[in-house]
Amino acid sequence: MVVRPLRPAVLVPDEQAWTMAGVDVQAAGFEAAATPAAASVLAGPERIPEELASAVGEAWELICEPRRVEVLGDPFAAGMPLLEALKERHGEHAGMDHDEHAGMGHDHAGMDHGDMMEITGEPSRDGLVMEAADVALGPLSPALPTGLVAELSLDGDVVASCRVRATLEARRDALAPRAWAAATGDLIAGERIVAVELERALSHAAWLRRSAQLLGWPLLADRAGEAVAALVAEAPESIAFDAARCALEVSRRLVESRAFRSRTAGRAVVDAAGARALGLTGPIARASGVPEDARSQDAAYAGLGFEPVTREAGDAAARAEVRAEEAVAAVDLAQAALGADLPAARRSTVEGPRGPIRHGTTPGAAEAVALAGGLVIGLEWSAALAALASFDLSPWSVSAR
Amino acid sequence: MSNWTPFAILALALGGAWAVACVEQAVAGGRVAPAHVLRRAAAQIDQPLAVPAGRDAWLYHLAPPLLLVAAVVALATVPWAPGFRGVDLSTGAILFSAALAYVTPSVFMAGWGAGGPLAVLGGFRFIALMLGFAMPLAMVVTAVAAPAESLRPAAIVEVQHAVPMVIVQPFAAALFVPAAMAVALLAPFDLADATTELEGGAFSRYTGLHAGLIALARKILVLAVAGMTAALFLAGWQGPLLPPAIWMALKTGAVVAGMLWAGRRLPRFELERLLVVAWIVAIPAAIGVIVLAGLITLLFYR
Amino acid sequence: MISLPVVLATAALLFAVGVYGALSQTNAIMVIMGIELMLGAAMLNAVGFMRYAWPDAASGAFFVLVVMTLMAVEATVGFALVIAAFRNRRTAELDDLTELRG
Amino acid sequence: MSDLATALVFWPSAAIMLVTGLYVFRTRSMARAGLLLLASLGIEGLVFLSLASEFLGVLQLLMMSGEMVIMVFFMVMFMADPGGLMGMDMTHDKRRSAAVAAGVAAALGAVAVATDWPGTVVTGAAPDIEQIGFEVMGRSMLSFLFAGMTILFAMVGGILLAKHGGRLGIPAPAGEPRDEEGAP
Repeated sequence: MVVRPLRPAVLVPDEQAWTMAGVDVQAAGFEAAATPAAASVLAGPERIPEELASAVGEAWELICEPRRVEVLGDPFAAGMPLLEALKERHGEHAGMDHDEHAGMGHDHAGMDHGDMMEITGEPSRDGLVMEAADVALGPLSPALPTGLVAELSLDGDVVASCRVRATLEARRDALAPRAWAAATGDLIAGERIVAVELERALSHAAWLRRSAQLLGWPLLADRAGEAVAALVAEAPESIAFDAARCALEVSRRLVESRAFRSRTAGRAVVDAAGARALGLTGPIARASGVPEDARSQDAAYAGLGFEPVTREAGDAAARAEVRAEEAVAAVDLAQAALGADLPAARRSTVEGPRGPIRHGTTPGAAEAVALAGGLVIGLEWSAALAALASFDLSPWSVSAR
Repeated sequence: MSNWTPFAILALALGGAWAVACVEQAVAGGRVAPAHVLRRAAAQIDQPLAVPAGRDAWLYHLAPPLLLVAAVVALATVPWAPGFRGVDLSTGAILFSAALAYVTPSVFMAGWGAGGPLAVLGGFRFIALMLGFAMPLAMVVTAVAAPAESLRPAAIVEVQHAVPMVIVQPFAAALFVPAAMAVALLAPFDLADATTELEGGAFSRYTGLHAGLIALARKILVLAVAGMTAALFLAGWQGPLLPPAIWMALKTGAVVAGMLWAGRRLPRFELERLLVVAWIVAIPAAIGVIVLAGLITLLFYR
Repeated sequence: MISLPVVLATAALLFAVGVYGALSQTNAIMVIMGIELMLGAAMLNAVGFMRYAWPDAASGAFFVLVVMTLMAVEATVGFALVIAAFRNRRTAELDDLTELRG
Repeated sequence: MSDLATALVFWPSAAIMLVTGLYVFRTRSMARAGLLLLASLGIEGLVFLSLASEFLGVLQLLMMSGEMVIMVFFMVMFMADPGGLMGMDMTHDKRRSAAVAAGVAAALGAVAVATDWPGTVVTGAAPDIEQIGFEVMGRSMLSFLFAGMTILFAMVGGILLAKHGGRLGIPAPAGEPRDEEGAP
């Protein structure tokens, strides 16, 4: 049976969100297309949040005939049905003329807007004043998690200013569904640890694969993909723990290799004082030397021999190393917790992949989104995107419940 | 250069591009679907042409044909077999460099014509990259021609009957292969059209026939570059047992597979570090290679 | 049949286009382009003579190579001047660069 | 190349060369101007090929593509409206320069056509690479050394001029530009 190679498709949401929802996009035969123009399929969920409706509609128009919609699953579990969003979008467009607007990248031709005439602004690194080009990476950009919008202005290829916004309203964090379920407390102690740890390993592996694709490193992307394939399984018993561990171990060695470090070391540095001041949590805080981890107070974890993973540098490389090491440790913890019978400790806060989950929200997530934009200024375009990805920002802005 | 040569070159270009596509699939995922390549190419060609959002429809529409012409001319100079030496010019090696030099304007035209800031950024990145790599590419070709005392590629192949040039001048090969991969927009150097990072970069706005032409031109470019590497450094069609054409096909296939494998193995280079290496290491080394070539020619080949 | 006067006339036309370009443009870089065209015309002359007047002497090629290096030199120094002017005056328009005061 | 082949290649490429050369200065978009110049001088390489100096033609094709791409690079960097959308007229007194150009063309054309050039009959083949090589390394070795040195001096001079802070390393005057009104 000839297995057909992957077809480029517009993925709504991005591959990481699909993985967390338990759907392996590559097994379904799709890969993320660079732009909607290069895709022929829109792989979407059954229901999409209203905030994404217009962007999905614009992307749908940019896909050329013969195009079709492929519904893979329902990660958002809320919002308006996808097919209805596309149809209604089509109807509303019947009247007005179709303006050529790349909704996907939103990047309008920034070079030729009004203030072209006088070249102002501060001189760039080599002392030459050039005009800035504005780039808006839209909610469906392959470089960012779906739902995250970044407005950057480029001076040549160096980022002059950057603002990041999370546009999706939090009902249920699609990027960590099992951690949310565990936080709301309908799992007993042993199962809760297995579910949360597998969730963390899967989230970090999927993040590693997206960062590897962003850095253009197919070797690391394949290893991380193997770890994801091993971890995506219905019942925790049927997971191939050793396959996942060895793939994650190889990924960790690659993350600590010189090639990866040379692209991420010293970029977007968050020092310990800054992390504490802003109240950052999760891997971002632990990478800058703040050893704060909700699992360290939990007696069950102490029984399994857990100690938090921390780094001092606080740069993109440190964050990647923390996540890679945590992923390997999570697989060991999950395998240990599966066997052992744990004391039924009282329910303490759950440590999700991006930080502790207290009464429905991850404190520090919104501050990380606000902080990330500012730290990327002065970096070259590809370094800026890699540094932005190192924060593993969640596109879910937490609405006051 | 019989009057059948042009048709042979065109047939070789189309067949070779299809073969390179299959090798790419094999190196990427191990799942080779030769028929699928043709079906997807056909589906791609009958998509409607996109209207360029940029400022310059002329450049936008001229870029794919220019890239295709540059690739085919580069392929035409490669000597494949004693009977079929491509365009057998006495300045074939320089014509090869000249053809590759026209890839840069076509990528810039594609980026500038497309209009979005990321496409223009992709075009400029490629110009910066090529300015750094143009010197090693051109100088190494002349350095390899020194022992053969002729710029005719077939003569360069024949002078390697005793020992392939990669053993005589390893530095020249070490400079030529990265520069050749950069010109052919291959993986570790794909700064101009990084899919996730620049959203497709310079070629992101093309659909339909344009996209088909560009994909075809890039595959022919890979074939031409690999063929010339095999001809200049691996003694081309010369080999003990098999007929010459088979040897050349094997060597070219090996070079294509090697380049694509390196693309999967190495992360994409950062432009700033790459340019520092290109200007500070590659260009002086290229001059050194020419001096070395002169010495080797005087000592061993005269 | 192409003879020497035909080639020289073509070169003269190209030279005239270069003169028009160099005189009519306000931007320094466009003037440099005009000069490049003039030098191209000079090369065409040299090749014309090489083919028709002294076909066996290889010294004609020498002229063409020297003019080619001259083109590179002219472009290099021209751009350096434009960068220096742009760095101080933020403009490369020749009309604004008329004064020499610091 | 036979006469017919020479004519077949010469006339169209000469025509295209002149037309693209003229349009370099009539187009609004600067990127297009650079690439038109590339086309013009590149096709001049084809004219050289048609005049049977194969080495020079191919060399011209190679050299021009690199040079013009740098030209486009600089143009887009240094011109206020590289896209050519503002419709700015970047020219001055076109009429007079056109008149001067026409005068120059007429004068040179007259010289070209009027004088009777020696030996218009083509004898042997044009000198191939080997002869040019020996010529460059033999009789004209000295001149080529000077040409090489000139390029070296131009490179060093160019870098010094373009360096931040100019030749003597003095930082640019206080950074803010002095435009026409002289207001800081």
